[in-house]
This record gives sequence, structure tokens and C-alpha cells, in this order.
Amino acid sequence: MYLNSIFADPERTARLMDIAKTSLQPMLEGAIMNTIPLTIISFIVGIILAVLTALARISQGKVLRGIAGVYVSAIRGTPLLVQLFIIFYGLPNVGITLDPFLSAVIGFSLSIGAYASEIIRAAILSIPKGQWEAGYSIGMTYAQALKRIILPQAARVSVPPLSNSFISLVKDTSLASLVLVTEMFRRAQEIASRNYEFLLVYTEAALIYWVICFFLSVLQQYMEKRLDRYV
Amino acid sequence: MYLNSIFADPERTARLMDIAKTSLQPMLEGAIMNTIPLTIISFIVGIILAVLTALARISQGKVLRGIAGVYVSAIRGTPLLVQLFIIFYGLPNVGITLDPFLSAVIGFSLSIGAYASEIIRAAILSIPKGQWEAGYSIGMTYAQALKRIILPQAARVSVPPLSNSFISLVKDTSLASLVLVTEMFRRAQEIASRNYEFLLVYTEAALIYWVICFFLSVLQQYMEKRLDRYV
Amino acid sequence: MISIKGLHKQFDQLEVLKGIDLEVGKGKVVVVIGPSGSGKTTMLRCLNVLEIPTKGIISIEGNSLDFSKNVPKKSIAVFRRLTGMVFQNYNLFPHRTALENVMEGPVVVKGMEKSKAREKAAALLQKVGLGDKMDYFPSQLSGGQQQRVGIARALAMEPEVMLFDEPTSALDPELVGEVLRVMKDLAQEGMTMIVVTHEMRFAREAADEVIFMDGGVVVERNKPEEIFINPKEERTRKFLNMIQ
Amino acid sequence: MISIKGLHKQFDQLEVLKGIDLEVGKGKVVVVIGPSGSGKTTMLRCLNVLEIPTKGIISIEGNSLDFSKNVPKKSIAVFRRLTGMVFQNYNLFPHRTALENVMEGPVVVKGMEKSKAREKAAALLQKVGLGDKMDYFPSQLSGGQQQRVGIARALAMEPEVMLFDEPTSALDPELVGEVLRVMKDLAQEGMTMIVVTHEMRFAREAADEVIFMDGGVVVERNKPEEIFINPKEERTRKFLNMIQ
Amino acid sequence: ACGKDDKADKNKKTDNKTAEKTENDLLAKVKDDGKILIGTEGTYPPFTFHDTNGNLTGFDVDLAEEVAKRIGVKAEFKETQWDAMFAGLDAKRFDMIANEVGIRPDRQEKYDFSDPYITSAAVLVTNKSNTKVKSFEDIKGLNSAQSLTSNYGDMAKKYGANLVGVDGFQQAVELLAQNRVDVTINDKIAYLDYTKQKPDAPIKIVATGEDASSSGFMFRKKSDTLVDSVNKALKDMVDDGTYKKISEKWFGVDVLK
Ligand SMILES: Nc1ncnc2c1ncn2[C@@H]1O[C@H](COP(=O)(O)OP(=O)(O)OP(=O)(O)O)[C@@H](O)[C@H]1O
Ligand SMILES: Nc1ncnc2c1ncn2[C@@H]1O[C@H](COP(=O)(O)OP(=O)(O)OP(=O)(O)O)[C@@H](O)[C@H]1O
Ligand SMILES: [Mg+2]
Ligand SMILES: [Mg+2]
Repeated sequence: MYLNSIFADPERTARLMDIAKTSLQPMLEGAIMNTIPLTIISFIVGIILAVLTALARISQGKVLRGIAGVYVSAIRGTPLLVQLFIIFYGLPNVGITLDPFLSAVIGFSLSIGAYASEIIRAAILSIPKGQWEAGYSIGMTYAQALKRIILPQAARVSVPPLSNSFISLVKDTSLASLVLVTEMFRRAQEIASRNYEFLLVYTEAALIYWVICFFLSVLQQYMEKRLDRYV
Repeated sequence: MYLNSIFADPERTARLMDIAKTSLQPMLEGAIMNTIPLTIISFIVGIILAVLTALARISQGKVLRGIAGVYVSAIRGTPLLVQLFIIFYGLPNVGITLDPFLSAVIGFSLSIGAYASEIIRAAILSIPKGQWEAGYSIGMTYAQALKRIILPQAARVSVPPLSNSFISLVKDTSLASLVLVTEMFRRAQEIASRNYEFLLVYTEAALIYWVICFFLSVLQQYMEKRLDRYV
Repeated sequence: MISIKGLHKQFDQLEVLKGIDLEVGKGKVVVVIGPSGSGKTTMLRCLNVLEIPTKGIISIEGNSLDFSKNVPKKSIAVFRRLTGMVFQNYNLFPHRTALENVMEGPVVVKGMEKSKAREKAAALLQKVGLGDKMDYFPSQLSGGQQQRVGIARALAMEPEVMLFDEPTSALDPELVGEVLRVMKDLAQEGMTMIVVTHEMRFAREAADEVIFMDGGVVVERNKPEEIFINPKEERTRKFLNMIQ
Repeated sequence: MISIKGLHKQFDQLEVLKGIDLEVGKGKVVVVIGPSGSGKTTMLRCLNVLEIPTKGIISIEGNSLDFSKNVPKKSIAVFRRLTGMVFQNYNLFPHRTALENVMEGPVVVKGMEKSKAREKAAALLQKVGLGDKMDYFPSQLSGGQQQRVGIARALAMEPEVMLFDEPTSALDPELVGEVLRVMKDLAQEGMTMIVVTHEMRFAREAADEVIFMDGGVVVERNKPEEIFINPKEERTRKFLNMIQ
Repeated sequence: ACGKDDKADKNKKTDNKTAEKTENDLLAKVKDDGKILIGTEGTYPPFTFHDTNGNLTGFDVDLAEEVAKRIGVKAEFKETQWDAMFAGLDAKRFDMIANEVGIRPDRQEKYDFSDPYITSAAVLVTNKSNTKVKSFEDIKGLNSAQSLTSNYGDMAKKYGANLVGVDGFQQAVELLAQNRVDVTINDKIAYLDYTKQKPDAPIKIVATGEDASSSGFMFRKKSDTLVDSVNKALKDMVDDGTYKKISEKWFGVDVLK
């Protein structure tokens, strides 16, 4: 019926085609200027945070473990939207006023840091104890064994679940509009709020997301293959 | 500064306390009537879908594998918001008009189905081939070995990442307001839009989410322990 | 009676079994030896149809499969029950107790009542000397105990022939004895057995015949007392020297 | 010279080592035998300080650690380099080639230049007979080859004493020989070695002394020709009967 | 299509006919159903929002309810976000939108509107401490927080401000209070409601626009029959004073003109 009605009404068809075409450029702009950089920066910062958190959670220090545990629980337990809200609109109340983009990076990095730390923690624990011991037995310190022996192997098992997080992040960045970052989905909303074809424009945005995520899953496959080289 | 201003101004403090108190009930109502049932139903349906998808993706049949692959890629690659939008506002255009709650369940289940299928697929593949063979060698069929031998063991390794998904789902259900389901966060928005105390009310909602997620992570720990019994 | 005729197995490029012919009489015990990669495991796995042979005919007590044709899944499942397999690394079900491991086949595959299956499993565990470990999980058992559970699990399906793939090679030296003892008892009770092992004591004491495989073919077969002392083939002699 | 005095190790409730005293002269080869759970592995791990002993003194070539007091992490790291450990299941780094496995210690721990470390690692791999496998990953090597890489990796740190924990027990019977040969060469070159193994051939041919442990203590120690033929203790005799 | 399909085709045709009928005569459909489905945000006080008991209320809600009553059907409100409201109307999930939607030429291209039922002025709002901005002309080059969904954004642009996109008035005020933007242009009535709720908000009106904008109920195109009867109901309400009563209940004044 929908399809029918579109093709039955050439004028409407032309209008929709036109909207689809003209909205592509601003959306891509939003993707390239904001969505993609935001995703990449937040993911990198988040992963570093995640490794540190994972190490804290498996460490001996009770205080360290406690802090890391509360952090993970609080971030996983509350909506990202509210976290961004607090960072951007709440912190000024205690005298900290942050840039939109910086706020977004902090929010998303904290989020990735918490979720990915669980993945990395599990991955580190999955490396046989013998690997630590082999490192120690040739005189390595904890840090050396971690960096040279354990993390490279943990990377292998974490690639698929971390890709899940990465791919989710791409789409979660749409929340950045809340803190005034004009990312792709915001552009879509702007466009649709002018021509009221929300369904069409949103679907178009979804397709762009899909393309980005497709590249990421190709990257995932490449990484998996590369890291599987020695198995 | 913010805290200062609150305590410096007893009237404002009282107002905030009052809002916090009176908004608790409608939010809890939203949580109990919609957020929680929606989460639980979608998770259960999603997990069933995920197991089937995972099996399809590791099966021999090329067509089956292809369909499952496209499904996972499409759902992971596009925003949940747009998926819900299409289900609720797009499908009527082709003659399918679904209930709000049903639409939400379908949307969230499809989402869990895709993400969790990757987890379950990895878990199934992580069970040593010898376990399949031991099952076959006492005469089991594929289905029997899967049900009795492989899935119970795969469950063990999947509990932590599936909990990640479950906990994310709790908060993602806030998107259900888009399809007219009055879940908890919608209640929070209703309240805050009346009294303009967004930061306060959203933070309160976040705390309720946190409590729910906390129970889930206790459940996770219990499951992990139970399934670890035999290790 | 088991008979294998012209058994071939190819993995991609690699032909692992290059035409095996073998007959094992009812109640006989055959020990298979040979260097790593010679195809011993592959032959056992073909008998349990865990690998589908490229061609050849296997028959056990009148039931036979001809792999030159396409063999339906159903007949494979039926045929599989004629053989019981004991794996090198046990492959017990880690999420089930010893008793449940043994019950699993009768209950799930044969549809036996649970209470009856439990009785039967208990009797079998008793027989392999684990009457007091029935409710232990595999992780709580020593290697030798695990392997005996593995034997009981295979026996519970009442197979015509038991296949053992290096059942003691993953065990500590002092635990080897307990498993071999159970196997010797089985042999004495008249169970037909094909055993891949390098335990010469077992071969000498329990085998009716020893088969030496190399490069995917049977090189030599003879009584144990003959083959160990006086191998006919140069290859056999060289191999025996190396492992003794 | 290695000396162990009053070595105790307790895990929770379980006292595994109950006072071990042992001296091994420079260049001597000691073989340790004993039943499973008697504490052989634990003793080796204490020497490599992979386990912290509950009490006791270990000294190697003048450096000594007294575990009755708190031992700082730093001295552990230093002490650890005096011993080279070879594990039962190799524990090679799977993500590094054979050459990289051997280079890892010199480069990371000793800060040696890469080119120099590569030269040294290549020479060691040559020595253990793997000159042609340097760029293989562990997964591409047989068990015997992996274990020889493990030996080379430990040797690269130039330890005073080499510790072997059942280095051949995970190997196929025909691969055992190649590892034992490398170990015998090492012994002949004057390396001090403590070897947990049940390979009697090795004990007879290469050991200066055999130690029988049981229940966390040294029960008997003697020259191999003595202990195998004429053990003084009843427990030793019983154990030797069981494994032979 | 051979003979066998003919019958099916015929069936389809008749089906289509009834469908067309109800499509063109939305009023008949609404009356058949005994209810009119009304899309609204429910988070835009004082027009459409929830009172402290959690009930949906507001000026637009009251008006829509009265209109429904006069048509002789039940008003059934469906609450969702702005974007979903439009999509819902397109997807025939709602028959009408009651959300203070401004009547604008671009909207009229795609949708039908009722006669206007409210007229409101645009106000220029700044932080209380701001002394520089005194008129609309002063906002050139300044940052103005504007919602995507209102026509005030176009106005801000016209006067040369840089637009900062926000989701609603509340967010704009928050940004003003924190001095993250300089101004916002918005609906005077919405401003008044906000300052009533938060009298200590550090914002003030510095200018009021001359040309006022008006809002109405919004419909899909070709909803003529329904639009006509809604207009009639509105007119009756104005005539018999019901409209005035509702207007004064919410604003204390008559906001029709
Ligand atoms: N699934 C497989 N795919 C490819 N090659 C295989 C596969 N299984 C076994 N092979 C190869 O077949 C050959 C014979 O293997 P098999 O395990 O039967 O030897 P074996 O005599 O049991 O040796 P071992 O004493 O080491 O157990 C080996 O070269 C092995 O690499
Ligand atoms: N980390 C540990 N925690 C608790 N108990 C342990 C630990 N490591 C070893 N044990 C126990 O200490 C005892 C001695 O173990 P050990 O591995 O030293 O014996 P072993 O002589 O090497 O035996 P095997 O021949 O089986 O290798 C065993 O009972 C073992 O269960
Ligand atoms: Mg084999
Ligand atoms: Mg040991």
C-alpha cells in the first residue's frame, strides 16, 4: 500500500527522491565532522580507561578495586543520556563548564571505559596463568608481563565483544546532540523538521550508520584474522 | 556553587525535596508497569531469537547463514530508535499496524537477538569439539547434543556479556516512549517538563535504573556462581 | 564381528587412510600401535563415524555402511551406537556428575526411565571402582578416575565393540594402572575391543593381536609375543626401538 | 651451588612441603621422583619463586632469600633470574615466533639490543636443533619442538641452574627422545640441573643423584644405580614397582 | 491475470472503494469509531503536559477535548515526541495533532490546519545580567538557542544570530542561565509559564516581536470533512463563550487574537 501510494503519486515520489538527495550532503557532513571523530576519540580514550579499570578490578588493592567497581556499576547502571545531561548541564552548577564536544567525549569515554573494562577483565582472566608464570620465570615484572605477554593475547579474545561496543558507540553518539554537538542524527532531525518526512530521512540516516558500521565490521574481521595468525 | 545555592536557600531546598518525593511514585509505576515487563519479555524473546540466529550462522546452509548474517548486520548497524520508528510508523504504510507494547517488544527483541547472537555464537564455538563428539559417540543427534551438552556449557561463558546486554536493555527501553509506551523515563520527562527541574528528576530516574541494574548484577553473580559450580 | 574393507579417508589434500582392511572376531582384543600421524586415531574415529570415510565398507555384527555411496544421517546415528568410544582426554561432560555422565546416553538416546538408568549407571560405576565417587563432578576427579567414568559412559550404551584412543597417555604414571586394570577386566569378560595404546604391558597381557600402522596402512599384524620380539618388517622394528 | 634449608610451603590448610633440605653442587644433575601430589612441582616453583615459601632459606651461588622474613618484590625479581624454568606444558608465548620467544627475555628484561638478542637466540635455537624453525609460531611446532624452544628460552637468560618440571610427560613417546637428548647435552656441558621426571632412562644416563619425595619431604636420596636397584626405603620400593 | 484471479481482483476493488471512502471522509471514520485519536507531546506546559496527579492537561488538551465533545466522539490522546508525532500522523496512527503547532506555509504544504485558535507573540529572552541586547536587531552575530521545531529559529536567523540547536525551551533557558548562549527567541506564553514555575530563573524579556504567530490543530491532507467540523466546533465555542472560559482558565486573558 505504501509503495503503491508512492508510485501511484508521481509528484510525491519526486518530492521524496528530491529530499533523499538533498539531505545526503548535510548528513554526511555531520558524520564526517562530528559523528566519526567523536566515535574514534571516545573509543580510544575509553579503551585506555577500560584497561586501567580492568587492572584495578583484578588488583590486590581493596580501595582501588572498590573505586573501579563503583565506577563500573554507576556507569552501566544509569542511562548515558542522564550522564551527558549531568556532565553538560549539571557540572556548571559546581563551577565546571565544559565545551560541547569535550563533554561528549568525556561522557562517551566514561561509558566505553565501564562496559569495555568488563570485557577486558574477562579476557585477561581467560589467559592461562602459565603465561604470567612463563613471563615471571624469565624475570619479567608485572608490568612487563602484562604489556608483552598478557594484553596482546587478551586482545585476540576481546576483539569481537569490543566491536559490539564500538558499533554501539557509533549510534550512541546521536545523543551528543543533547550537548549541542551537531552530529549526523541531529542533521537528520533538522532536515526532517523542515520537510516533515521523518520516516524517510531517519531511514536514510540509518543507512549511513549501516555503512559506517559495515566498515567497522570489516575492520573487525581483519583484526580477528591478524590476531588469529598464530593460533 | 550548586550545592551552596541549594543549602543557602531553604525554600528551594524544600521545593526540590518535595519534587523528588512526589515524583518517585509515578516513576516507580512506570518502571513496574512498563520498563520492567518490557525488559524481561524482550530479553527472553531476544535470547531465543539469538540462539536460533547463532545456530543459523554456524550452520552449513548458505541461505540460512546469509539471512542470519544480514539480519545481524542490519540490526547492529542501524540505530534502535530508527528501527522502532520503522516498526511503529513505517509498517502501517504497508498495512501492518501494531500495538505500542507489541511494537516495542518486537523492536527490542530483534535488537537483543542480533547482539546476543554474536555472544552466543562465540560461546558455542568456544566449547571444545570433543564435547560434541562425546555426545555423538553415545548416539546423540545434533539437537540432543546441542541441548544437553553444548548450550548448558555455553551458558556459562555467555553470562557476563549477556548481562552487559541485559543491563543496556533496561535503559534502552526508554526509547519505548517513542512508540507510545509510558515507561519510566517518559514519566520522568512528564514530571520535569512541568516543574523544569530536569537535572533533579533525571538524576532520580538514573538512580532507579541503577537499583534495577544492581539487582540484575546480583542475579548475574548468582548465575555465574551457580554455573561455575562444576569447574 | 567387525570388518573393515578398503577404508580410505582424505582431509583436503592429505590422504590419511590409504586402504585399511581389518577383521576383528567377536570377543577379540586388538592393540594398534604406530608413529604419530599414521592414522590410528582417524581409523577409530571412522569406526565411530565421527569422521565420514571417503570410501570403504565398515560392518559390525551384520550392520554395515558403504561409504562409496551417500550414507543417510539416520543410519549413521544407528550405527554409532554399535561402538563405544573412549577418548584420550576423557571428554567427560563437565557440567554433569559422574553418575549423570553415565546416565546421559541411556536417558536421552535410548529414552530409558531415569530411575532405571540411575541404577544401571551406579552398577557400572561400581564395576569400574568408582562406587564412592558417583556424585562428583569431573573436575573433582583425578585423571584416572575420569577415564574410568569415560569407560562406564561408553559401556552404558551396551556397544558391540569398545574403541580406546590412547586411554592412558594423559595420565600420571601411577594412575595408568587403574585404568588398564578395568580394561583387562573388560577383555576377560569377552568384550570386543580395539585399543590404540603404547602401553606394552597391556598389549602383552591382554591383546590377542597387535597391529602396526604407518602412513595410513596396516604394515604388520601378529600376536603380541611375536611382534615385539621378532617383528617381520624393518619399519616395525625401528619404531619399537624408538619407544622402548 | 644451590642450597635449600627447612623449606615449608602451605596452601590454606594444606601443608605441601614440610621441611625440605637439599644441596646441589655446581654442575650436578639431580632427578626428583615421587608420587603425584608429593610436592615436586611445588618445590621447583619455590626455587623459581613462582610460589612464595611459607618459611625456609634458598640460596643460589651466594645470593640467598630467607622467607621467614618479608621478602621485597625487587629481590624476588633479581633472584628469579638465577633459575631457568622449563614447564611441563611448555607455556610458550603463542603470539611470538620461536625466535621471538627466546629473544623476549634478553630484550625486555636485560635490555639487550635487538640485533644482539636475535643473534644469541638464533644460536640457542641452533643448539637445540631448531635452526630451521626459528620463524615458526608455537602452534606450528610439534610438542617436542615446542619444549626445546622452552629450553632455549630459559637458557637465554643465562641462569645458574635449570629447573625442569616433567618436561617430556606431555609428549608423544617418539618425541621424548629429542628433548632428552638436548637435556643430556646440557648436563654434559656442566649446567646445574634439577629435573622432575619419571623417565628412568634419563635418570640412569644423566643424573648424579636421584631424590625420592613423598608427602612433602625428601624420603631418600642416592646415586641412580643404587636407588633403582636397591632402594633403602620401603616407600621408594613400592613407588618404583608401580611405575615400572 | 487469468480467469481464476478475476474474482480476487473484484474483491480487492470493492475493498479499495470502502477504504477510499473512509480515507476521504475522515469524519465518518472518526464517528464510526466513536473516538478521535489525537497526537500530542504531553511535555509542553501550559499547552499539553501532566499535572501533579499525572493526568494529561493543558490548553490544547482542553480545547481538543471540547472539540471532540462537540463532534460527538471521545478524545483519545496519544503522547510521544515531536518527530514521532508527525510520523504518527502520516502513518494514520493519529487523526489530529493538538500541540500548539504553528501554522506555517511549509507545514501547510504537507498538512491541513484548523482555523487558528491561539495567537502568541515572539519574545527575545536574555540572561538577567545581559545589558547589551535591547532589541531584535542587537542579536546579530550572537548565539541563539533555538528548537528545531519552532518557527522562532527562522526569526533568529533573519536577524543574523548563530543558531544553537536545542530540544526545547527548558534547555535553552538552562544554556542562557549558564551564559553558554546569548539569547533565545520563544513563545511568550511558554516563557510566562516557565517563570511562574521558576521565579528565580535569571532570565528576562528584552523585546517582544510585532508580528504574532498563530497555531491550530494539524491534520493529514485530505482530511477536509474532519477539518470542517472541527472548525465549526471551534467557531461555536468562541461564539458561546466556552473558548473564552478555557483561555482564561489557562492564561487569565483571551489569547485568540
Ligand atoms: N580434521 C583434520 N583435518 C586435517 N587433517 C587432519 C585432521 N585430523 C587428522 N588430520 C591429519 O591426519 C593425520 C593422521 O592423524 P591421526 O590423528 O589419525 O594420527 P595418529 O596416528 O592418531 O597420531 P597420534 O599418535 O599423534 O595420535 C595427521 O597428519 C593429522 O594432521
Ligand atoms: N596453588 C595451589 N593451591 C592449593 N593447593 C595446591 C596448589 N598447588 C598445588 N597444590 C596442592 O599441593 C600438592 C602438591 O602439588 P604438586 O603439584 O607440588 O605435586 P607434584 O608432586 O608435582 O605432583 P604431580 O606429579 O601430580 O605433578 C597437591 O595436593 C596439590 O593439590
Ligand atoms: Mg591419535
Ligand atoms: Mg607436578
